[in-house]
Amino acid sequence: MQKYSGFGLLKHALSHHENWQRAWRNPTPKKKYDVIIVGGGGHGLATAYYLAKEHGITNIAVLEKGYLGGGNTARNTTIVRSNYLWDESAHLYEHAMKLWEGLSQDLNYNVMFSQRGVLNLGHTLQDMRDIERRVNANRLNGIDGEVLDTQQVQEIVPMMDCSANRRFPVMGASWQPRAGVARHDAVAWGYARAADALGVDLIQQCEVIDILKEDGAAIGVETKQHGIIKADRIGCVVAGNSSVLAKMAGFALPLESHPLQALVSEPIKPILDTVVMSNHVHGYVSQSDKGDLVIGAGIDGYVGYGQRGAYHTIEHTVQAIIELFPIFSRVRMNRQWGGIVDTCPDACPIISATPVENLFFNCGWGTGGFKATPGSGNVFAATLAKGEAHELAKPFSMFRFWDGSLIDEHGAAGVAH
Amino acid sequence: MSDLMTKTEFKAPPQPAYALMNQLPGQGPRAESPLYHADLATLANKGPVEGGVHLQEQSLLGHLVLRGSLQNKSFVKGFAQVMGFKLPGALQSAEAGEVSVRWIAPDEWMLIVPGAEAFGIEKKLRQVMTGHVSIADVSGGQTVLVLAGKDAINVLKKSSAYDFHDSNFPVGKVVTTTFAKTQAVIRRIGPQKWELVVRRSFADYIWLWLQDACAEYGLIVRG
Amino acid sequence: MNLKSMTQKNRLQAGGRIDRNQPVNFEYNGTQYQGFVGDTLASALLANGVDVVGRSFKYSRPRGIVAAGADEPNAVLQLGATEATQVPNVRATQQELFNGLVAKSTNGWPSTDNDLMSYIGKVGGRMMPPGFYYKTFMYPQSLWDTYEKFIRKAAGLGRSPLENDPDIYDHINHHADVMVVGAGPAGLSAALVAGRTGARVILADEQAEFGGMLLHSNEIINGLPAAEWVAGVVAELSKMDNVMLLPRATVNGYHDHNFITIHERRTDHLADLAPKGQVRQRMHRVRAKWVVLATGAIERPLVYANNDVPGCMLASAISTYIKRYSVVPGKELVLMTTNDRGYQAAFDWQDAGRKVVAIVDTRAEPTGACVVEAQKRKLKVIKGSAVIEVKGRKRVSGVVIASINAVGDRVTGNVRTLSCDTVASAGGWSPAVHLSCHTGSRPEWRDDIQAFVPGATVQQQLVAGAINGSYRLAACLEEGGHCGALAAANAGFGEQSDELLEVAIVDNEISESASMALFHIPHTQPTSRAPKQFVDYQTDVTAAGIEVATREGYESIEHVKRYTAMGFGTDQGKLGNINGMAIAAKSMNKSIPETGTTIFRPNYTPITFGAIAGRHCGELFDPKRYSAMHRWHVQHGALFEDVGQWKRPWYFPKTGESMQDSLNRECKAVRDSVGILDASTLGKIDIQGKDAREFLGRVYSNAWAMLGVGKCRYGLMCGEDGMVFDDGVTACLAENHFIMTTTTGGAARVLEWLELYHQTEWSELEVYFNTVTDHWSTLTISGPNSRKLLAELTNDIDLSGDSFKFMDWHAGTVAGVPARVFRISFTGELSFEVNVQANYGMQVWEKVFEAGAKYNLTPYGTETMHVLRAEKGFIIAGQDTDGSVTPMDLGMGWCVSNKKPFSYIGKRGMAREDCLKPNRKQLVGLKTRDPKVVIPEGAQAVADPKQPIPMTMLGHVTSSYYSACLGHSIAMGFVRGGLDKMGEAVYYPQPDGSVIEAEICSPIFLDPKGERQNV
Amino acid sequence: MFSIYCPYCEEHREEDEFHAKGQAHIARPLDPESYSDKEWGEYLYFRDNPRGLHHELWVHATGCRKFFNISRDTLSYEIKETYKVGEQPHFTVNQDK
Repeated sequence: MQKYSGFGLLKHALSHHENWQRAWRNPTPKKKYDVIIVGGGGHGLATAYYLAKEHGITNIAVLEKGYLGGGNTARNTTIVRSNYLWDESAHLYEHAMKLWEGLSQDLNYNVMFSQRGVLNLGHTLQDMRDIERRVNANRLNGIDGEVLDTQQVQEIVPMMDCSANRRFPVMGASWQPRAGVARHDAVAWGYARAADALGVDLIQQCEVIDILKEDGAAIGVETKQHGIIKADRIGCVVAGNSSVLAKMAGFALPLESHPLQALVSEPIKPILDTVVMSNHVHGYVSQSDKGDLVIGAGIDGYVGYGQRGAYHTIEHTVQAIIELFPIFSRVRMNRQWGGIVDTCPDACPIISATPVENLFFNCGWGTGGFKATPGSGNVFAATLAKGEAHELAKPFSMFRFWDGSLIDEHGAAGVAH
Repeated sequence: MSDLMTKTEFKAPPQPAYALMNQLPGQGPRAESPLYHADLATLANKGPVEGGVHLQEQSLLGHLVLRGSLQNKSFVKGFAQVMGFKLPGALQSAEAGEVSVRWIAPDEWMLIVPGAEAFGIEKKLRQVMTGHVSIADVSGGQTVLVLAGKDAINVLKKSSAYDFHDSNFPVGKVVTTTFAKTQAVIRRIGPQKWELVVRRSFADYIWLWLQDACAEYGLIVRG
Repeated sequence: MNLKSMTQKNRLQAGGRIDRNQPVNFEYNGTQYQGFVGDTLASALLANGVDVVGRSFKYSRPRGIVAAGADEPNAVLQLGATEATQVPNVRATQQELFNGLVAKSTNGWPSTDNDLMSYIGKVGGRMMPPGFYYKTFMYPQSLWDTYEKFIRKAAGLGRSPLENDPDIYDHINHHADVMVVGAGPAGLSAALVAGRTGARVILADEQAEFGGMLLHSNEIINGLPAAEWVAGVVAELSKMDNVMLLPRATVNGYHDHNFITIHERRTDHLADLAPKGQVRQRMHRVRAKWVVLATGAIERPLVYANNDVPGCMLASAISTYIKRYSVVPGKELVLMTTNDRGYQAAFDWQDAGRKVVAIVDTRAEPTGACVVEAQKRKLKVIKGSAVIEVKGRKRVSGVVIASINAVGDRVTGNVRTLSCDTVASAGGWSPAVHLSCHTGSRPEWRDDIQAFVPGATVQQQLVAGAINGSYRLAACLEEGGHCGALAAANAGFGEQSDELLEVAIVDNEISESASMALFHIPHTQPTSRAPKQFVDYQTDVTAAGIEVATREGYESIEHVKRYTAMGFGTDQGKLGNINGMAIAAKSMNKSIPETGTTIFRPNYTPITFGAIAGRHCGELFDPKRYSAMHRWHVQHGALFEDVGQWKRPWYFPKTGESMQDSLNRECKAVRDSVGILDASTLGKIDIQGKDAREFLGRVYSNAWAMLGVGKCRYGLMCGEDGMVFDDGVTACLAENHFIMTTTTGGAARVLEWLELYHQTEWSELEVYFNTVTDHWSTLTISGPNSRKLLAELTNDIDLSGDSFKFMDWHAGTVAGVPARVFRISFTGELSFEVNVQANYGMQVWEKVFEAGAKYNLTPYGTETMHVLRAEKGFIIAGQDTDGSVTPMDLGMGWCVSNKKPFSYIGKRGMAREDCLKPNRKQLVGLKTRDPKVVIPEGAQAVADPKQPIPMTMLGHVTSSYYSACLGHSIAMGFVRGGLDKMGEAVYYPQPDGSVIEAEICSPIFLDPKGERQNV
Repeated sequence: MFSIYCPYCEEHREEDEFHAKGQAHIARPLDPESYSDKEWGEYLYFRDNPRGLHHELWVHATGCRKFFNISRDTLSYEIKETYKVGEQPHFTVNQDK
């Protein structure tokens, strides 16, 4: 793999950038692999990378029906944090956080992980109780975080209206300094390039149309473009289409796929240096290195695969942003778009074996998938390699919905993005 | 939907099956409508006389919510017998003098009468109606606002996404719909006249909203 | 500020649609200039000979005005005379000029000091291929923060205001039979024909004047100059009551089920700040039966070396400036075109009396009227050639011309230079398909016109004119009329008669010859070595950059776009995207349709956040709900707590009191004498029907069959998963008549819950639910003296303990007002809940206070209520529950009846394996070792405070207070297996490192036998 | 923003009057006690979640407060029909694979 560096850049500049290598190959699929990963998004590519890097399994294909990182990886608001309430999720997301720190160097691809801190605002007494509860849990779990009062919040975000005369005044916030944002496309591309370098076949424009079984066990997939491809183990990481894949395998999942919208302003000079999230007025915003205000909207209430949501959802979000930042009223919204999020009844993911032997699913990340990308891929890789759930993945079995051992992150986790 | 039903049996109810209660005091105690604090009367005196929208609160009326089935003859006939007119069909209203009734849902109507008559009418209806019928007095929980004037329709269009155009919303039609960030029962009572029934706890919000929405046309408050 | 006023050296003496009698003064970068009414900021700048309007984002190259409309990538300026009225990134080509307008250029990269360029050395551009930041700034890891600071410094174009917006914005909703988007020839005729049928028509156009290209066209319609025909049509339309005309109104979004959003700028052409009382911008929310898209097409520039030097413009833009604004943006023009239409710019330039150096036609043998016309005009036409490079830095000084091969991918020799100051390029047209993409429809490529047109859609949508690839005026007019008639007919108006369709005849249309499919002009050097050939000006994406992207394997057009940032500017690639796709396709030896297009999202052009929010801001952001006694609470100094949308009194501080002082006082008043709480906000649901009791038994976890008339009972409501979600007291008013109370925040949810089960599962049960929350005012009079006090206000209710027992209710008169009085208690004291019709709530409340003075009647708020109930161990749903606890977890098994024949909601759920585990987190009381210490709510319990992190948490504190009455702190919280751990110690590690030790105890701290409430 | 025909009000209304309530036609088991944890879990949580035609339960929240069903394409968002609780859809897809 051609190493990226400032010096390398200079070298290529002198040769007019005519000699850059491909970031990844464009292989034709083999007839059989040790592991097939369905879904070439961030989670799927990370899974392939860690399988190859940490488990020595390199005979892997990642099958992507569109283009790499073209799903929610390319559509989210790039927030990374690990301040979840319950031990199970806190440990999983903190595992991811530790991998984020140093990911650029590990991949030799700058994913621009920027630890500018995340504020989860509280606007009611109950909000503040929940924040105290969550931050205390985080602290005892070894996750950085503190509870801030209104004054401290104002100091971190001078441009926010923290005055008492708002409809829902800011009463305080939880603050995770190590949290932040990353460049979403770069995460997918970085993992793709690194996985390719380890021998992983990345097959784009390859849509899985069936999952092949032999006496109850998965043995391969049928694809639209390349026919049948066999594998010893199959991992599905297809946020937004998990139920569709599961149906091919003959079972259902405790999921609903909903539209989640986001929007950006035109690029403006730096004015917001951290990530601000508010569950109560429901809006969250950060400013990208390009200068756009990146804003996440609420989730729409119905099943939708159209990557579009309702316009009034956008209105409510913008109203929330202006409630927090009245000075943004004259700034202009450039673009809006939507993703498809697989929501689980307990707002926690599924990283799990399935009723079909040798078939594993990693899904149900709802609105919170991007931040988990490295951790998700890492534990799913271990799960696929060993054929049984990684320690951190155990609580996230799909079978928890049978015995009732849910991990309810709804109430207290703040905005689950 | 489950077709089978399992129910506990319990002894036949002693009378009365429903709690009737005259909730109005005699003379003496002061009543405060939901917009009492806005003191519309004073505003009416000192406010502007020119403007595209007229607003009036018709306060302290009797509001009764009737629930029943059109298959229940005693309900349908009983209503006509007591009120002197028929229950209106979907999205329609009917009125006689100071008494009016609005279709709210296939099994729900909203009756508005002079405040003092509410209890009497409730009693009469109860007497003639048998079977599965509910009557709830909500007089304290709602108020009536009347919007009129050439720009009133624009105020409605700013506040609700419903189609208030003549071709879709003729005089007499009534809809329950989203209004700003709350809801209202809206009835057209004239070519340029609409009636809003709103909930007490939201009345102040709607009052603020209407003042704001009317600003560009000029708001005339009627006492 | 420089007051030197320049002359409008590029302004023609006559013609155009500007009003020379109305001069307009404005300021740009500190210099005063003059333009005329009718100018855009761009036309006025050009009239004044301003060449450079900005610097490019990445390479800091000087940039000038390229286009005349929404497609302008460079003239993106900061507007605003005051801090509060700043607007970032205004497109000068779309901003009408007004007196006192103040504009500044927003230089992007580099920012004035410490910019990245100087940081990584002067090689600059060379060092910044696409995605360069992914390839560097990684080592050492610790330095990334520093690197990023510099990157951020360079970010952004304009800036946000730092003061709050003084303007107002609003929304208005419409329903249309026919929504016509775009008022060019196609849109006008569509609206006219549809309007004549009587259908409700809305016609919206982003420009100040209707007419589109007809405003600067030489063509003759029905014997009239195009612009006069437009005036006639507009006049007829404005006479129709059924037609709404919206100029200065951009259709920015096309949403599902034909929902259209239109952004109308009502005052931006008048001043920074809207005239008093006027709305600056209005969003029109339109539900249309049928939509006619007549959004026209956008001309493509050609991609050639140094094509970003000021003076390089679109051919059609030059015609627009000359004919509409009477501005010639230069002296000597070289025109490069791939098609006949391009010639018009040269003709207009010549007619304006300026010199046309040459028309460079990339086609080897162009035929067609325009070529003949050019010869007639004695214009030099250089065929089979192209402008391969531009000379000059801050303004074009000349061009390099060379002959090219037939397919246009190679220079075939004889390179020569011509001097000129303006280069027009005409690369053909791209239909403005943006809106048609918003609902998920993919554009389709048409080889015959070398462009994408709207693809199949499920919307009720028609397309007419240039958006449909029909560029001829006659075709636009005809398609428009046809679509107008069809849309109206589909919506139920008129039928498509031909007489309707005879809109207009074009008298002088020019015949056209084939145009050449050319996007990227070759250079003598390979693309990677040639001077920069810009594809997307605003994001500094070059042809070489796109080749690098594909070379590196970023082959999907989405990858190319994201890797190079093509199309991510504020113009969203209106000029560049198609050229970019063509170049990407070429570099991969694919066709454009094979490469595919990216799909456009809203907005068509950027929309003010304030306009999207409308009036739902500040005071009106969310309704504030008030009880009938709210005025009294305000007058008596209450502080308020937001509970859902309600404003509830939190506590009533007296001057000089701390919060704890107030709570102590309020609590003691209730325990020692009597206090009063406004409980009106509790949800109240009137339940009638012979099966009401059965229904209650199914939705509550406890038994209801035996509840007698006149009695009240407390109940827990669970979901099917067995988790508690609401609670409250329900009273039996009569055999078939109950009133249910819910939590304040849960009222709406509970009512919907009851309706859900009634309508979808148990419709056979005869029961009706009606909300009466707002109808009743509820005054909770609580404390040992409550009976005495109430006795003074009623003479028809026997309050004696024997006849009015705990959990009874009685009807009677209180303070002269008919009331229902419930003897229930959330404080543990003797307590009466007085319910009166809300119109009398305030009256009764005041009377109670008159009578209460001698008992030191004390108003108390939610916080004191919370303390008092905690002393009794009563839960608050939502505070002591979080959707993951069963009644058993709450130690409330007494509130669950498993004898009920019907399997009530929650029964099966709470019997699942995990819910039966003995070691679940259970709600217990907590007594701190140090009675003065109050454990912070949310504190997490551990068994061993010395355990290293991560520690094993047992549960959290849900409610915690200092109890003045008990003289020590009290708390409730969850502890794993806590119900079996009475007397054991748990520890609460604090952020400051200290540890609070507490003993697990019963949550009932006060009067466990309930004697106080049973007197 | 959808335009939804309310089968009880008998006219189209804007989406902001309605709430989506999840998959339609999920009957509450008549004898929950006979259900295993697995079966109960499937009743509680497991859904079709199809990409394509879907039958959903909606409520006319700020209108007549009635629940009703919608057959809707979850990809194109086209509403094929709305029908009352207790009625069956006219539009269905054969559900095998």
